[in-house]
Amino acid sequence: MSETREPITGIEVPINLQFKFTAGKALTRFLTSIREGRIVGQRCPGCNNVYVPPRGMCAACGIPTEEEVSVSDEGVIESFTVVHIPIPGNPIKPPFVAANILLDGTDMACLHRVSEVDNAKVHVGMRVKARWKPREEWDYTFENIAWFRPVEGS
Amino acid sequence: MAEPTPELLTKSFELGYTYTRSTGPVIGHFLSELREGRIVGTRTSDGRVLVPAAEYDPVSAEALTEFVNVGDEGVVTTWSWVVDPISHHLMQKPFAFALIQLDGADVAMLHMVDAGSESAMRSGMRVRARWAAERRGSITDIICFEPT
Amino acid sequence: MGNRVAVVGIGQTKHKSKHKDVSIAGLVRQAAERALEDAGCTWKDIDALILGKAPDMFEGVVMPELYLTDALGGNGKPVLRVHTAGSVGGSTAVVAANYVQSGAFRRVLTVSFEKQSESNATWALSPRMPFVPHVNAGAGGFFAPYMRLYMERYGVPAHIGCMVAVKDRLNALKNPYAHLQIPDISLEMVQQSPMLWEPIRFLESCPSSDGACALVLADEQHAARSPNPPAWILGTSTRADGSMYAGKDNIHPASLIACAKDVYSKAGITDPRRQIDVAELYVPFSWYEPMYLETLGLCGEGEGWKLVESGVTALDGDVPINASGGVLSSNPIGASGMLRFGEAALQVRGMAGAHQVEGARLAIGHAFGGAHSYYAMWAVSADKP
Amino acid sequence: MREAAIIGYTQSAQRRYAGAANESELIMPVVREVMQSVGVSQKDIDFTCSGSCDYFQGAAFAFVEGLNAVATAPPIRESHVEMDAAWALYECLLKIWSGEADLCLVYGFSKSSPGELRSVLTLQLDPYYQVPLWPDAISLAALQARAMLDAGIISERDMAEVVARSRRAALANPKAQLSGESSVEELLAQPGFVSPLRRHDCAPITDGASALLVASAETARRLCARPAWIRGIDHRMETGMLGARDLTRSPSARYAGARAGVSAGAVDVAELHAPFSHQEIILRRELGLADGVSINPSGGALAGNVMMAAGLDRFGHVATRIMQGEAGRGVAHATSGACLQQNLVAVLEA
Repeated sequence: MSETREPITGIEVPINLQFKFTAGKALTRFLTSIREGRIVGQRCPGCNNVYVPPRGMCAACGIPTEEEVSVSDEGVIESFTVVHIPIPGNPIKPPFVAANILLDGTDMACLHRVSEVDNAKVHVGMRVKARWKPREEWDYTFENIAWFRPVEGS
Repeated sequence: MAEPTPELLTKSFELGYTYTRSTGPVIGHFLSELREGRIVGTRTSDGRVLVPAAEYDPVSAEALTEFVNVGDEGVVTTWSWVVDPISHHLMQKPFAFALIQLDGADVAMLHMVDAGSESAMRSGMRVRARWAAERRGSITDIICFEPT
Repeated sequence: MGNRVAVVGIGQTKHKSKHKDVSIAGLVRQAAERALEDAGCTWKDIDALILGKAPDMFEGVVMPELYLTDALGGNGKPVLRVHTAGSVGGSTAVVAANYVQSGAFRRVLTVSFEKQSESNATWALSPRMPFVPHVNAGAGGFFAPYMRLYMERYGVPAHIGCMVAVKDRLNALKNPYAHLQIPDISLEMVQQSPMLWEPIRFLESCPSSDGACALVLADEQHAARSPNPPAWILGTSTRADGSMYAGKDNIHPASLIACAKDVYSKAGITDPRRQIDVAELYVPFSWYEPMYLETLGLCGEGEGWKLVESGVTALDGDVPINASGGVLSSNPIGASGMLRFGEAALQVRGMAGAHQVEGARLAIGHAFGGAHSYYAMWAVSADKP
Repeated sequence: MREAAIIGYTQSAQRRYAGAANESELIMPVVREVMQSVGVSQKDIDFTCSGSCDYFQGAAFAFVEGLNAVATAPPIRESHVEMDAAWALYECLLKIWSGEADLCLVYGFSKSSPGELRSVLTLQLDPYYQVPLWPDAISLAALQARAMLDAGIISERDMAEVVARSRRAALANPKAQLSGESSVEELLAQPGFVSPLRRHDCAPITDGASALLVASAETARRLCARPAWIRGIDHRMETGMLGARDLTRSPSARYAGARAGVSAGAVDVAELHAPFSHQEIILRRELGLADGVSINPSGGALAGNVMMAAGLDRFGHVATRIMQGEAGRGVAHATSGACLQQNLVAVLEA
């Protein structure tokens, strides 16, 4: 007679699926520019707003955005949070500042990191400028900008 | 000078996770029995035996609680022959998926049949479970079925 | 707005971190059976099944209605599956109401669930796709900046979020189905809990729960025959907009304003503060309560926090919010919206037990999803429209 | 119940691989084109509903991105089904019947090219007893084809004839992915793929999007010279236990067809959502379609199969024929799940 074992109450089911992700036309163009150290957004022909990163369309107007606009790597903090917990898939050690930054020449903030400043001194309305990684590290990623730092005197 | 714009930016990624599923009493009992090398079904109020043990009767929606032992041999009711297994398949050689009605069951269960070649397969053939040596309470405790 | 429709059955499971004793089918079945029992129905009486569920990745089951149909008596019936992000429980109830309003169906069952413990919410929600252009700050990293902005813009003191967190957990103690049961909850405890994303502290955020909710909706004729009092649906609404576009107001979202306006107009609500007896609002982070109070017109802009501070939204206040304990106390994501809708209905049926708001006649249920993008609401009443 | 009609339909070119375009970039052109076809814009739309599946993109909440392709300021009344967009059309009908909407936009989309479609669909099955065995979508369909062959209901020649006719019909459909003249003998000479299915018995992998407009009676008459009236529609589900079903039959399709009123008049055209050749034959039998009925003149799913849109496409193609005066009465069908587990059937009339 076989020994009695604990009844089964659970199972483990590994599910692994492979995907090949395509960045999309608009994002591809954006990432290609950022690889060269340029931030290129798109202007909506309907509302004239400039989007960075661009999506190839304006979600407000529902129309394609094609006109490309080079914008500054300097802008202003619209809102922010200090992240105190580690984020899976993100190697940055907490606490760190994640801020919605409205780049000069754009009309919608983009979420990026703010550093080189005491977290407690970050404030809404603070002017910040991109801290680019060394050119040899540039790739197809917005992370070519390591973070934004306060503009002197702001 | 800027490089030409790449037509495509593509990159591979994996969506992978090992799900932890709680079984509840009915599926748990079926899997516990499977670990012991036995196959059980559940009996509906009108006497049909559903294998693998179903939690609910697909006809009446009633919850099923009465277990019935069935055989580990049965009949292939239909089958498909996988010529080129894909990476997820558990057998990496030509094999069959089949619906198999076990002796004592009123419905067929889905599993695999290792018959060696397509010509050895036919509907109505009798097959027997090939049990894993080490069983842990999974539908894969039956490695596959094989012709008797 | 079509034929009259009422909620005649409500069922939910106990919400907890892990329902280790049931399969996915077993979990949804518990809620469904309770709803049928409340409605005095059997599986045969149900004309259609409408299933709501947040991302399939949480359980790793694609289109789970295909597998769950046996457990939910769906075979031979119309079955529809809704997915509108976090608002899905609410928008699914709206679709279910439409089935009856259309005149083509008499009694329908709608079910929503999450068996979060089969995977891990943080895993399922973390983007793993390459080329994501934003810094990855987690789910709260998107929402927290707007709460901070709300505090700054209107001079809101930091203890308001903590007060909401305490109030909802106190309410949860009166709701046996609620996940979090913290008998010694206090302002100090919330204030001392770890900071996650400023200004959000651990105890100011929702848990991750396994749970399910089910409703039976019926037409006028069947509502009249149901064993327990019906909750009449006065109006339903859904609104959505894009995740991100120039000029989007993330404090008082335009889609929620439009959703509320629509449902108020259908329900004849002209003075929400006076007319609404109790509201169940989808508040996954405590700061949403004061922000919603403003967006929903229960007070003026910048005034929401004062209602919280003065106890208006407490169980004994004049507009109790989340008498059930809300999402802050139980969050089976796919079901969270339907729980708000169902709890609102329980209140006007007078069946909410220990968290019953005395004399509630008119209640609203509200659900929220996406990046302040997806909203669903309904207004329910003890009185037939 | 209020009357409703389809008044516009557009689909993207059906392609094996949409290249750089992401999902939103596939949706936007079809949404714009269908609205332009009847001269309306998003502000005229009372309700928008889409159908898609997060798992094809490999990300939770992936469908949210689709909404960027639609004008959403001011916010819109919106819903989404994690199903084929034919069920999104059904949700729109509920809104019209309830008097909550007069003009509705439906869209469906997916890119199957980035993932492992056969295995993604495995996850639709029983997660305890079936998924750990990784039965893929094609192997399951092959079980059904074998059951029909064994029962003598069809022959492999019948299956090849469905494919040959589909490819030939698709020559007239500029959006089709697969088209051409091929003889039944040529097809039968092809090797087995997942036997008894040959590769051509299975719908291709397709990227794309489709959009459709459906309206209440008055709105339909105002915007469209010849609306395609939805005279009857019904959808039904069957058990997820494959072994408990008679796979040679589709009682859910039969019942839905009866409730939709298929047999109440002669049928000129039927578009059947059959991702596998033998399934077209099952559906034809269950819906009682006579020999003279033109089946899948678009080429059907075998000529291009955008997951989550292919069912809606069947409605779009029948409606287009009616709107263009080429047909008077047609049947549209959509399916979901393994081996035709769930079926939606409608009758459209001029």
